[in-house]
Amino acid sequence: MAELTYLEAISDALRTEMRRDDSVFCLGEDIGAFGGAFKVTAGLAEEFGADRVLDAPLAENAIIGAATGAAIEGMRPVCEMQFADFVACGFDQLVNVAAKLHYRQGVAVPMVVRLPSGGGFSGGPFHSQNPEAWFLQAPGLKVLAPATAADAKGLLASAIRDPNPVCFLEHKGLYRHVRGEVPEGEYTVPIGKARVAREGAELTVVAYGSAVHLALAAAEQLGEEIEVLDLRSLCPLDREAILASARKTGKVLIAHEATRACGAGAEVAALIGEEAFEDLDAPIRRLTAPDVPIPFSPPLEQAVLPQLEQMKEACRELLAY
Amino acid sequence: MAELTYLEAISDALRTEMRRDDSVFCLGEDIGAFGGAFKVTAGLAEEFGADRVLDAPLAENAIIGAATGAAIEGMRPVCEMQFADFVACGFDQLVNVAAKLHYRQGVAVPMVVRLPSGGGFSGGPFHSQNPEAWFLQAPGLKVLAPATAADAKGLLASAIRDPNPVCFLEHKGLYRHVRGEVPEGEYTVPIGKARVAREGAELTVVAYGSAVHLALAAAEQLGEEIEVLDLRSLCPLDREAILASARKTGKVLIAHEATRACGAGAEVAALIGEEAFEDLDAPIRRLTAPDVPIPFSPPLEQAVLPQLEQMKEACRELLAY
Amino acid sequence: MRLSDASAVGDATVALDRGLLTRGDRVQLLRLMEMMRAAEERGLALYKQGKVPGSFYDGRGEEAISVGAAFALGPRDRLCILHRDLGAHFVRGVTPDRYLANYMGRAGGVTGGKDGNMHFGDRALGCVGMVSMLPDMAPVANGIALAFKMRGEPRVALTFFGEGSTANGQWHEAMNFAGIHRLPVVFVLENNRFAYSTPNQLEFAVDPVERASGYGFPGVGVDGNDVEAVFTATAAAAERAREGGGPTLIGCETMRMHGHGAHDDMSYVPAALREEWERRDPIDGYAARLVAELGFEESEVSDVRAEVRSYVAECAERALASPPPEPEVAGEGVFAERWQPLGDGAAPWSRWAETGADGARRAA
Amino acid sequence: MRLSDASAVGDATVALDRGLLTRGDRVQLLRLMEMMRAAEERGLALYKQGKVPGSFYDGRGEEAISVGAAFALGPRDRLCILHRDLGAHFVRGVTPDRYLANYMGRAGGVTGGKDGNMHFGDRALGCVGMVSMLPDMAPVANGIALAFKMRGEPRVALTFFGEGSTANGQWHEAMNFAGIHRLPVVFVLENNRFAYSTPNQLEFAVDPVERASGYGFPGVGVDGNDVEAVFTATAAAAERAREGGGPTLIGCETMRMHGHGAHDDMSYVPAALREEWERRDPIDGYAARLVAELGFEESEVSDVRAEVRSYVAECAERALASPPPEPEVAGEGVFAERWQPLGDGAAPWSRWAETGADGARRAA
Ligand SMILES: Cc1ncc(C[n+]2csc(CCOP(=O)(O)OP(=O)(O)O)c2C)c(N)n1
Ligand SMILES: Cc1ncc(C[n+]2csc(CCOP(=O)(O)OP(=O)(O)O)c2C)c(N)n1
Ligand SMILES: [Mg+2]
Ligand SMILES: [Mg+2]
Repeated sequence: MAELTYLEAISDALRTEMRRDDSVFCLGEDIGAFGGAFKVTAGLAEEFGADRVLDAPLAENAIIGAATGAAIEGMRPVCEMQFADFVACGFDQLVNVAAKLHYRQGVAVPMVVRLPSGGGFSGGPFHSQNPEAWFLQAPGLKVLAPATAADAKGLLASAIRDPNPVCFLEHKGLYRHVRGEVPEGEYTVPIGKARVAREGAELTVVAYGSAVHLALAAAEQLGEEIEVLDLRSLCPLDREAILASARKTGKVLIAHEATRACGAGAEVAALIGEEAFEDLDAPIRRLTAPDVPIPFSPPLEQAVLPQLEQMKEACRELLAY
Repeated sequence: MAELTYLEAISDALRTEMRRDDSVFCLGEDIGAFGGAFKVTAGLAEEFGADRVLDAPLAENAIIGAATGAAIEGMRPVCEMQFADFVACGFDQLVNVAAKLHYRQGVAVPMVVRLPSGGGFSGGPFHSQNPEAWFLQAPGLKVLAPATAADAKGLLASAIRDPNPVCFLEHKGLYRHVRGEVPEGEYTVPIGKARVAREGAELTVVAYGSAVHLALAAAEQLGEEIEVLDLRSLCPLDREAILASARKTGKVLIAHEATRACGAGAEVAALIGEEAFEDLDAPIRRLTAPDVPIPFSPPLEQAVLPQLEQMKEACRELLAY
Repeated sequence: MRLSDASAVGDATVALDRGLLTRGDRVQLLRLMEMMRAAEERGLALYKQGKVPGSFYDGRGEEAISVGAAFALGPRDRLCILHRDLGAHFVRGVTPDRYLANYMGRAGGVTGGKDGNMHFGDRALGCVGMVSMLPDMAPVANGIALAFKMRGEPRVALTFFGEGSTANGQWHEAMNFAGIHRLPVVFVLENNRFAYSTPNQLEFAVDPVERASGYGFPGVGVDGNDVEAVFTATAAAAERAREGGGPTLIGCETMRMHGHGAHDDMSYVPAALREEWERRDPIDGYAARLVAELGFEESEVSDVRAEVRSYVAECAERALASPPPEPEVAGEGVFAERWQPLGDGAAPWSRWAETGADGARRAA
Repeated sequence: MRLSDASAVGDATVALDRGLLTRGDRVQLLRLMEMMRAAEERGLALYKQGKVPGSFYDGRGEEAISVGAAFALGPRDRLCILHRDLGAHFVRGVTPDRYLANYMGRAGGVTGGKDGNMHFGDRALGCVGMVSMLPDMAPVANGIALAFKMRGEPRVALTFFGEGSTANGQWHEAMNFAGIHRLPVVFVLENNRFAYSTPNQLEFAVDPVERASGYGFPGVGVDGNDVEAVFTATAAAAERAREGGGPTLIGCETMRMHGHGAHDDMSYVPAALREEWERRDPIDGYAARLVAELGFEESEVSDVRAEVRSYVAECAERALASPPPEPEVAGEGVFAERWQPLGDGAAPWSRWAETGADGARRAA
């Protein structure tokens, strides 16, 4: 075990998997000698050579398309979008080519698209987005969103080994602010299993990514019997874990940073409203960003992104319901 | 009033609005002399000239980007995606440029993107998609999905007059199979208002597009007190109408053809589970396509797209609950 | 002769050595083109009989391109074949019954009913099926070529695209990426005058084959209705790619002799244009040349053509006998359980037999 | 002199008439470049003081491009200004206080805090603010130009992009579309050697300015550090566009003299390269030329520069005095209530005053 930041844990996963398997390589803008916009790939080009940490031109469809082709041929590409927001520029290759190849043709596409996502640091409308729900409406993509350093490592390693295209959402706000014990060497976390981040009997907060930390802080500060379920994987979704917790507590708050309409939280709410209806003691609540672009200026951004006080308030309301 | 098909109603809206307002023009692949893949623009180039019914090269970002620029400058472009599926190729311009310009800069972008969507005719994985939920996760886009000929005309006219980018989902399965009385001449339907397509007191089916017709057929055949709410507009969503009907009947089935996870139905279910919880007498059910690409072969496609029997079954189950 | 530097742009038909082809190869070329023609005619007939759901697309008039290009590749090379390129599937070993069954959405089709029309590729034969979005297979072919290059394998990826698709941004991204990394990839551009109804002059201001030099590799113009010209240019480009010389864009001039799809009466095509290209039919033209210039008997040629036609007819029966897929299949296979390599394709060019079945070995 | 056909590709610096600029214009050019330099220096200082949230980007070393290009346009022309092009905003009439306030996320910034760094444009001054995705404004500029063309207005749209952005598919789509429709649009390519850390040789195999001919319009190479060269090339391109001659791609050779953003120490830039371009500083170079060749007094030049610096200092105070936006603003304006026209921008070039304020009228 070593104490690593979330960012270091991601780098560690890349390094470990690249050492383990020659076919793993990285592809993205400025990821080589420069080490990437966030320095996630720092040191990799030195260790593995510029050919395995490939600087790409500014062309996201070319990147995702090249990764798809290489994956088909047995490589294990890990692409980096410089910011998750730029995935809109490689969207077609992702949702139409990579996502559907196995279903249509039995051709496996073992690739990872790393997506530095999320806001909270005045990144503005183009450097703060959380695009995960787009992928959930594109069958054939796995979608992961770790909240802890250990999960960031273990899920990325699993993503690299998975034979499918995996969208890996790395929350930029967690990069250097979240740290934790991370197993050294090879380490994987199974894809599709949620994690009970905190046990409780009165209320479930279902969250992922940055919202997990808000939920934990709220639970801590309120000192109540709040269960926090960290989804970790949005596709596949751990339906059993969600329903089990919802049935146990009877009250559910779903929290994420992404905008509201048709977000992952809507799916979780719909699932619970359909499958755990009889066990519910309160309305299913969501705490999300409203349906607006993420503004730049701190007071505006704070007004949009879910805040701890709102989380506490929502918990209190549900507990009192 | 004239009896028109859904497709004719769309053509009629285009023609009427182009006659009314010189700044309205069409832009898309093969829409000029050829009249478009579905002949929606047939005759328009003859009447208005090739300059107002512009054949574009095969480049969706160029199309949507050009429409955005022209809209900023006071034109009212109506782009056609040859199939809705191709919007993935123009996605970035739509979600990052057009959608956010007014919020960020106060620049209005009055444009329409017409999206022939939906399946049921062996179009396969690339000619059958229903991409509406992507747009709902991209604040700044209005999203319309008419079910009837009159709405197709009236909503398209409203979309053209609206100062915002509007995604207009035209269900290909309705093009020639749905017909109805359509007011002649100028005719608009307000954006954001759902329509009670059938009144009933026992169960609400919330639907849009092709699913409205399934719901009506099911209600008819079952002969029960089923209310069918045709959403018409997915953004803005008519929350009041949804909640009023849910509260009235206490039982809700949400139906659409798009895939399930994070579809528009998830949002409606989440809304009801949050706001109408106390009035519910049954779980909130969804009838949607499962999370798979839409396959080509008729028996496979039928296994994936919602069918009348499933609609009836779901209604029966909820009525009996 | 080989095109060996980025400035080499010219008519490969003239420059390249026809001696690469044996008599047997020529029979194959004729046979495969005729097979494409016959299979597509049969497909169209089935469509008109209501046996093909959805729509129907063919590549009539363009048979020389897919056959000639694919014929130059070795078994371990990889292809992304487009919608006018049925001949390339036949070169790789797909049989007409599987093609027709695919169009009819039968279990015996290449995709087992999951996908339709030309959106298929047989992974066991080294092919990755196209998607509808054009020209999305170009970046994918780059990725395949990138894998070859990273592993130091002398293998080639090849993909096709229409001239209309070159207007799309992905075409540029793919050309630029291939040029920077000098990838072992061959791009075959089919300028068949139209993108659906849109004529060349609304697609681009300058012929895209001329753009290759702007990406740092040769753009070679050939007569796309001359199967040997396409073959020779592709063989040279593949050889160049295998030797580390990087990509080539082969621009094939041709004409789409049917509508975009069976629903399209192509009334937008001027009659004179159609007639001109009718006279330049690639199959009849090749058949005539085999007799006039290449020492074949009239009867040999007509026997080959007749034999293929009856083979295709048999195949059609097999396709019709194939059952529809089981509905359960619809829910299966969204995700892969494991990665498996693509298989190797047929490589009927006699040169491959001489050099051994391993297409990774050099052709010359 | 005017570049009048698609084959005209050359060095506009030499060919075009410098007589287009009066003494007063030259003072303006110097002043605006110095304003950009001073404002960005001030912005960087504020960033280092923690007053700028997020990150900070500037265009140091590239001042001649945005100033020279925007200076050639008339009030009713329209611009999409990029992240190295602050000078163009100043040409149009944005004042440094509004720029600095925007970076600080204040209510008085151009976007009122909604957007940050260089992602702004003042619609009242005929500008559409860039998005981060590059080069997405190129298709948008096409659309603006398309509107002009459809309405028969002799107006021009202009946008900038970096050489790295030319690798993106949207660049190609925009060039191709502009070429087909001969749109009245001017594309200003800033080749500052790097895209973030990525050097030219990993961005493309062939200089993108050479690709213009592949789209059917001229690509003109100019010294991007010579403000009059950029101005002259742009004036010619705009004139050509206004007359129906279609687009021009102006390739400006320059160098980004700061890191990509303030966090980037640009250690990837070879020292020699940096020093070479240090010597070619566009502002110092122009100041020296004004004195040496164009009849200015040393003191005149230094007075202009000093005056601008104190003006920028005042502006910084105003920016700092601007309050943060009210949180409620965050929820407003997702949708427009109505469309309103963009306003007209400042057009300081003396020629516009001569021809009247209506930029739609011809310049010459
Ligand atoms: C990205 C994209 N947009 C639109 C289409 C619809 N479409 C199908 S084929 C076609 C024309 C293609 O023309 P070309 O590339 O010249 O190929 P051809 O069919 O002529 O061989 C179009 C526009 C598509 N397939 N992909
Ligand atoms: C589509 C897209 N992908 C990635 C980025 C991230 N990014 C921001 S600036 C930049 C480099 C741009 O280089 P260039 O176009 O040469 O402009 P310069 O900054 O050098 O002026 C990159 C990769 C982006 N802005 N847009
Ligand atoms: Mg074509
Ligand atoms: Mg640059």
